[in-house]
Amino acid sequence: MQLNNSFIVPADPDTAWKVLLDVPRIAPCMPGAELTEVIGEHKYKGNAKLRVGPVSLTFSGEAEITTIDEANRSATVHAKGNDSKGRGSADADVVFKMTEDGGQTRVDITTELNLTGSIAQYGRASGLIDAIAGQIITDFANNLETEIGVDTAVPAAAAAADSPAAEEPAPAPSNVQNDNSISGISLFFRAIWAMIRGKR
Amino acid sequence: MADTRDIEVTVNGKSHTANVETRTSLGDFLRHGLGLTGTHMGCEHGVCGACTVMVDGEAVRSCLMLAVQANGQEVTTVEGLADEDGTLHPLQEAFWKHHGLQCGFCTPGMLTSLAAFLRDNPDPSEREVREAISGNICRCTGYQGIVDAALDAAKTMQGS
Amino acid sequence: MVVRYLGAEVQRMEDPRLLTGHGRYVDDITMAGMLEAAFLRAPLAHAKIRSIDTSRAEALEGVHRVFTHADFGEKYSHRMNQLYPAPVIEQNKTQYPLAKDEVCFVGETVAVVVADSRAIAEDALALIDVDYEALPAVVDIRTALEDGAPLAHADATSNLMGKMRSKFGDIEDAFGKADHVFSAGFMQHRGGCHSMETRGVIAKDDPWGDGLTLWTSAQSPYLIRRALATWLGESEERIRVVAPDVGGGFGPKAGFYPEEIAICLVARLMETPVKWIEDRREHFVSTTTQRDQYWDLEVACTSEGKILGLRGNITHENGAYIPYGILLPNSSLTPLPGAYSIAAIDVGVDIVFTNTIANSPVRGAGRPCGIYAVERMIQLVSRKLGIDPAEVRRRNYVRPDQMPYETGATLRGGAKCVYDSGDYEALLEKALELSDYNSFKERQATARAEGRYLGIGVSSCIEDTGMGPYEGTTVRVESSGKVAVRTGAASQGQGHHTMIAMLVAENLGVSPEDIMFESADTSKFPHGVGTIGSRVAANVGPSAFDAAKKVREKALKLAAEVLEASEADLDIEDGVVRVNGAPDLSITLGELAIQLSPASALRVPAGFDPLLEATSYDGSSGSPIACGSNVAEVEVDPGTGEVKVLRYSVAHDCGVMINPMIVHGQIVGGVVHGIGNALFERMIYDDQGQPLTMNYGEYLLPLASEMPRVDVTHMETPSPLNSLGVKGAGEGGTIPAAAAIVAAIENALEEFSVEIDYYPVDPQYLTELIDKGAAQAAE
Amino acid sequence: MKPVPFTYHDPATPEEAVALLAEHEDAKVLAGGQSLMPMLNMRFVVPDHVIDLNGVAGISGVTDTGSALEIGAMTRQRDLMRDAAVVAKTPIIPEALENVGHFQTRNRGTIGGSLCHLDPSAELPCLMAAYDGVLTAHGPDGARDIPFAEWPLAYMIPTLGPDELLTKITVPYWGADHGYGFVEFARRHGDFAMIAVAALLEVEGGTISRAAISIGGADVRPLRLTEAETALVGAAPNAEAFKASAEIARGIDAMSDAYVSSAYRQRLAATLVERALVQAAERASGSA
Repeated sequence: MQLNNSFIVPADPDTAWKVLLDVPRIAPCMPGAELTEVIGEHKYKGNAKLRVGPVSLTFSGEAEITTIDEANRSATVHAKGNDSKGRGSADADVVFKMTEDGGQTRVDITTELNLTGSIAQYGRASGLIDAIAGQIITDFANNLETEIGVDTAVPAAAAAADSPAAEEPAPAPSNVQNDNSISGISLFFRAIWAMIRGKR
Repeated sequence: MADTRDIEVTVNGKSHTANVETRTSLGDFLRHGLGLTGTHMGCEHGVCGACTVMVDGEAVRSCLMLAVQANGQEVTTVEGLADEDGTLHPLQEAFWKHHGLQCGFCTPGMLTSLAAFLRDNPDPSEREVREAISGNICRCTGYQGIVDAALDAAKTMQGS
Repeated sequence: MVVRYLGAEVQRMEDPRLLTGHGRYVDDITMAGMLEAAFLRAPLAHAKIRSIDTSRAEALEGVHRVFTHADFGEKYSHRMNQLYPAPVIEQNKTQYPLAKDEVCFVGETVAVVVADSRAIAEDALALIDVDYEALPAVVDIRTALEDGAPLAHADATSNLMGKMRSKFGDIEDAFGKADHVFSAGFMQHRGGCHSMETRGVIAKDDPWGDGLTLWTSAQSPYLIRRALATWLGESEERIRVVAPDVGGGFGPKAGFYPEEIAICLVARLMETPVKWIEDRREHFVSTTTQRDQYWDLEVACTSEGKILGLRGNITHENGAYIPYGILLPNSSLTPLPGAYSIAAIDVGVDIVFTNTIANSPVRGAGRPCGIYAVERMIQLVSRKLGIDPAEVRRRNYVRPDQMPYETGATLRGGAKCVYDSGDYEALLEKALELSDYNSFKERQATARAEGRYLGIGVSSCIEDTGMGPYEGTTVRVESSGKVAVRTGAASQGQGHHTMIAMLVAENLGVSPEDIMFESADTSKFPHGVGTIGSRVAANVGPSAFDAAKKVREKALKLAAEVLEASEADLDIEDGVVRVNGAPDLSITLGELAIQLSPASALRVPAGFDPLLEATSYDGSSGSPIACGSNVAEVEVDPGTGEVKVLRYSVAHDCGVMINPMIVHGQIVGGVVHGIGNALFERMIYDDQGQPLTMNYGEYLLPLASEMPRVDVTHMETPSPLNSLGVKGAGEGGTIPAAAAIVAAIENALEEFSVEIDYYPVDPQYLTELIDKGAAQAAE
Repeated sequence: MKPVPFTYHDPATPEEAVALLAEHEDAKVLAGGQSLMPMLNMRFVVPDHVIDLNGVAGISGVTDTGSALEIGAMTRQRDLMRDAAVVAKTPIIPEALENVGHFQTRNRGTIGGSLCHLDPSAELPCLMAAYDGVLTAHGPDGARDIPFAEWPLAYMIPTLGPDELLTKITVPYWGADHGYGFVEFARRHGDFAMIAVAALLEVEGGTISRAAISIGGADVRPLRLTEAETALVGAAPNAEAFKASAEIARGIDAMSDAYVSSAYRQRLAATLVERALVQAAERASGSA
């Protein structure tokens, strides 16, 4: 499935670009994620926790920045992980593209996500899985804003159209440190909210 | 080390003691622990009903109960429905007469479910019988022979 | 008094055992030293396997070994053989027992763990590390043939497995002279096997003793033996395949599966018996299913509704591999004129690979699809021309005076499809009568006044049954007087034991209880074919009858000598040969058997072969064509889209009925399977080839609570093609069901102009059609 | 389909159960097992510890306090259906429970288990929403009451702390003459409802004096149709009023999945709200 998100970082593209490529710095922005090892110049190992109702998943895997296009300020990250208990895998190609937008930076994220195994094989929750995947990206984006240190980030118009979280009435205050240990409850709550708002 | 427990279960009137791994379902224990293979595992997620047995008289899915949970309880399986002398239970007779089985795989669960159901509902309508066995899937018969058998057995059992 | 069994409702011989929990299914079998296996299955619909690391799994306590493709060694490194080669197959794709370097559907076998218990084997599965490189998957057959579509196999040239065509008559002429040409497109989806017993295998290899033995929950043990022997390059004599009690088959158990090879190899390489029992989640992804066909058809007809021709194309989903050759697309085409005399047909099939589990026949195979298509076109003509659907059928049926009627189509074996016997119109009238068809409009109007929407639908079918070549039977009287009867045909609940015992008992003058029936064990009978395509009654029936007759003749001939009486004066009753009019003169069949199998130094009576035994391969000289007409009455709730089947009436003709009770059970069970296809069962994949309907809360099998009472009436038009006049009955309930249900739904929703273009018909889809129709009516 | 190995615990008291929950991080509570066991068998849920409540004393059975039912969390669905007070005072409960799985699963399944599992389509949460039931949870520091409206936290996640245990459910009575309607649509008997509706009405002198409408299956939590409830109070229990409620139901936010669209769920909600209200009105003594 393809997910499209975008958001505005109220910082100039040069600053945003540097932060984006600093993986140890931005990894904690991924909700429930933990960076455990740097295994190459642009290659990392880590874990990500997720809770879907009664099902608690822990993915461990690798992420690699596969392309860096300095000129176009575009980077592709390939991330993949397997659930530690053999219930499936997630594989994502994430393209980040930055463009200047009135002195700020607009980040477009295109994610091609594939889930496999039993976690992907539950039709009743299929709408939900989509929403969750979208939520992870959105939370990442929100956390990234926090990390960049700009609290006044505002969603771009496109984000409002694409991002489930954009209409969330009262998002929990973004706190990157805390998000590292969440079990996904808040994330889920927001995913559900997004879903019932009919965004997926 | 596997987590195990000693249990004592009465099955079809006979007492059994066993050491079971706690993750073992009652159904697997009956089949492979006690060799009572009449209870069939059809879906192992509680929908098909093939594994239905009676625990303390109530019909339950033996795939959705751990063997350790049956400790101290009385279990009746399909092997325990007929009399000791081999006289078939009225339901078994009726299933035979009305062609209520083809491959026979769902049959044990149908019989144990209906035995408990008819005890509590001795004079059911066809609708009630159909709802009672809606938790037992049969792929062969189209259910009609089973429904007819249940209604016939109900009559027989009321007469006796 | 001679007891007549043929045609009697004899209670089944199988039942006391099965009713008391004493059936013997594969998982009930245990043996010393037996280990249990679990398969690691592909989680991706299409991927390259870069590497497999089994070390963590092998280190787990209780795990004996873990095998991958490489671990089987060079000798066992080849793909499975094509069991049904055909020129149509342009790209022959068969599996490895364990995937080598590419997986092509979710569920494909990748590795097998052998452990002390199934639970431990499953624990180990989570510890096998496979590095997959995901490849694009193709799932939707409507786009699979487009340029640039992902390929189902990395080395394929396209996703086209092959093309075939059924063409006869002058199709151009038919369409040229037609008053009307109507067209329709629809999707047909049929689900999977879902026998209540999943598949299961036990293998034991004893190279210095009995050889390789495989117990498997299967419909065709001899096919499996041959396939195993071919694949292993070994003698069939050293391979024994046994199908014990089988908890339902319905088609998908008629094939040969990679797990059957893998478990044999594992048992051989580990020198210990190994059991694998498919669990229900595995069943969804590893037992073949039927799934999608898209049909686009045009019908040419006269203003009176006489159909002149039918043409169009089918896109048929094949899945990733080809376990059954072209059986399914072929059996979709074969029934194409249906019960009707249609002079010209030209319909092609594109057989398309997808990254999903391979397709196989499911109860009826392609016949329900072919019949559905014809019946939909009849319905279309009826609606467009405003002629009652029953009347359109009357105007088009093949008439009894046209029999034998050669349709122009070709059966699977290459023979011409010939309708041997039957009165289709009379059968329809019986169905209409049984369903109170003529008073339906009143029922409908009464209900409508109460705000309820009733509808009625009619469907007729023919079914080619009893395909050859044979299914032999041996009947042997033992010294005890008991009669051993052996055949190759496996039973999955069809009551073969009872049926065959009845036929033998009737001929031989013994009680059915004295018949020792054995089947589906390759060590007990030289060769069998399989329980598929409603073929057993029309093949084993005649052979059992004939073998028993030969034994009877032999017994009477010998008894005549022994009793010094004329054969014509002899009769056999309850296992005793008596001379009519001289009740004291008698000899038992057991005594005659002893004379024909004497002890050492004694002689077999002159002029006799040893043993009171005979074997026959008598069968059917062609495919007896069964037929049926069904009427469904439904109620649709426009508020929810729910369809309730209120009544279901069947008039069926399977020729002479050996045991009407068993036939009735086959018909009713078949109808319910067909209603399941029409309304409930759907195997759904997402666009990445991940299966979504993976449990019985989401894959909807028909339950007792939603199924109607099915009323059945019969005609018995004897088939001229076999000695008993029988035709098959196993699939005749299923074949016409979906068409009758769908027609009834459309009839109920006539005021909304609902036209249904796929099944299973789900309530959401119906409400969308209702809302659309209501909106159009309001405009 | 065998569960992963786990350590099995069978506490005898709620305190023991709570202590075990506090002690073990990766623990699952086993009540009736009719939802957890399938997930264990399928290895969707892979806990290190299973804490079985079936031997815990004092948390099953029904008490009629005169103004409410107090139901022990481990009360089997079957016992709830057979209980005289339940049948007399809250007849919608046994009626709705007919739709919960099958009689064999109701023989094991518990009210507490269902409320904690919190399947979006489940009937018992839908009923508790209509009744504004109160759930009592025991934790290391004692008991606390949670109004049902605050119970669902997220998809199949109740607002229970990791060391808390649901022990009791309190269902306040409606007037003796109240009417009730429970209607759901599932593909087959016992299936997950696509939409389920519980409606309670009190009617006095031909006017609706109190109304509750709860919709299950539309969202991750049961939805109370408060706008319609407010509109109904003071209105006559007639077709016009109920159609208006149905139109409000048509506007709910509803989720979609691989089988059912949001729009269809909305349509079903409209149909079933109307039907449930008609049924409730017919049963309310004050209607005639």
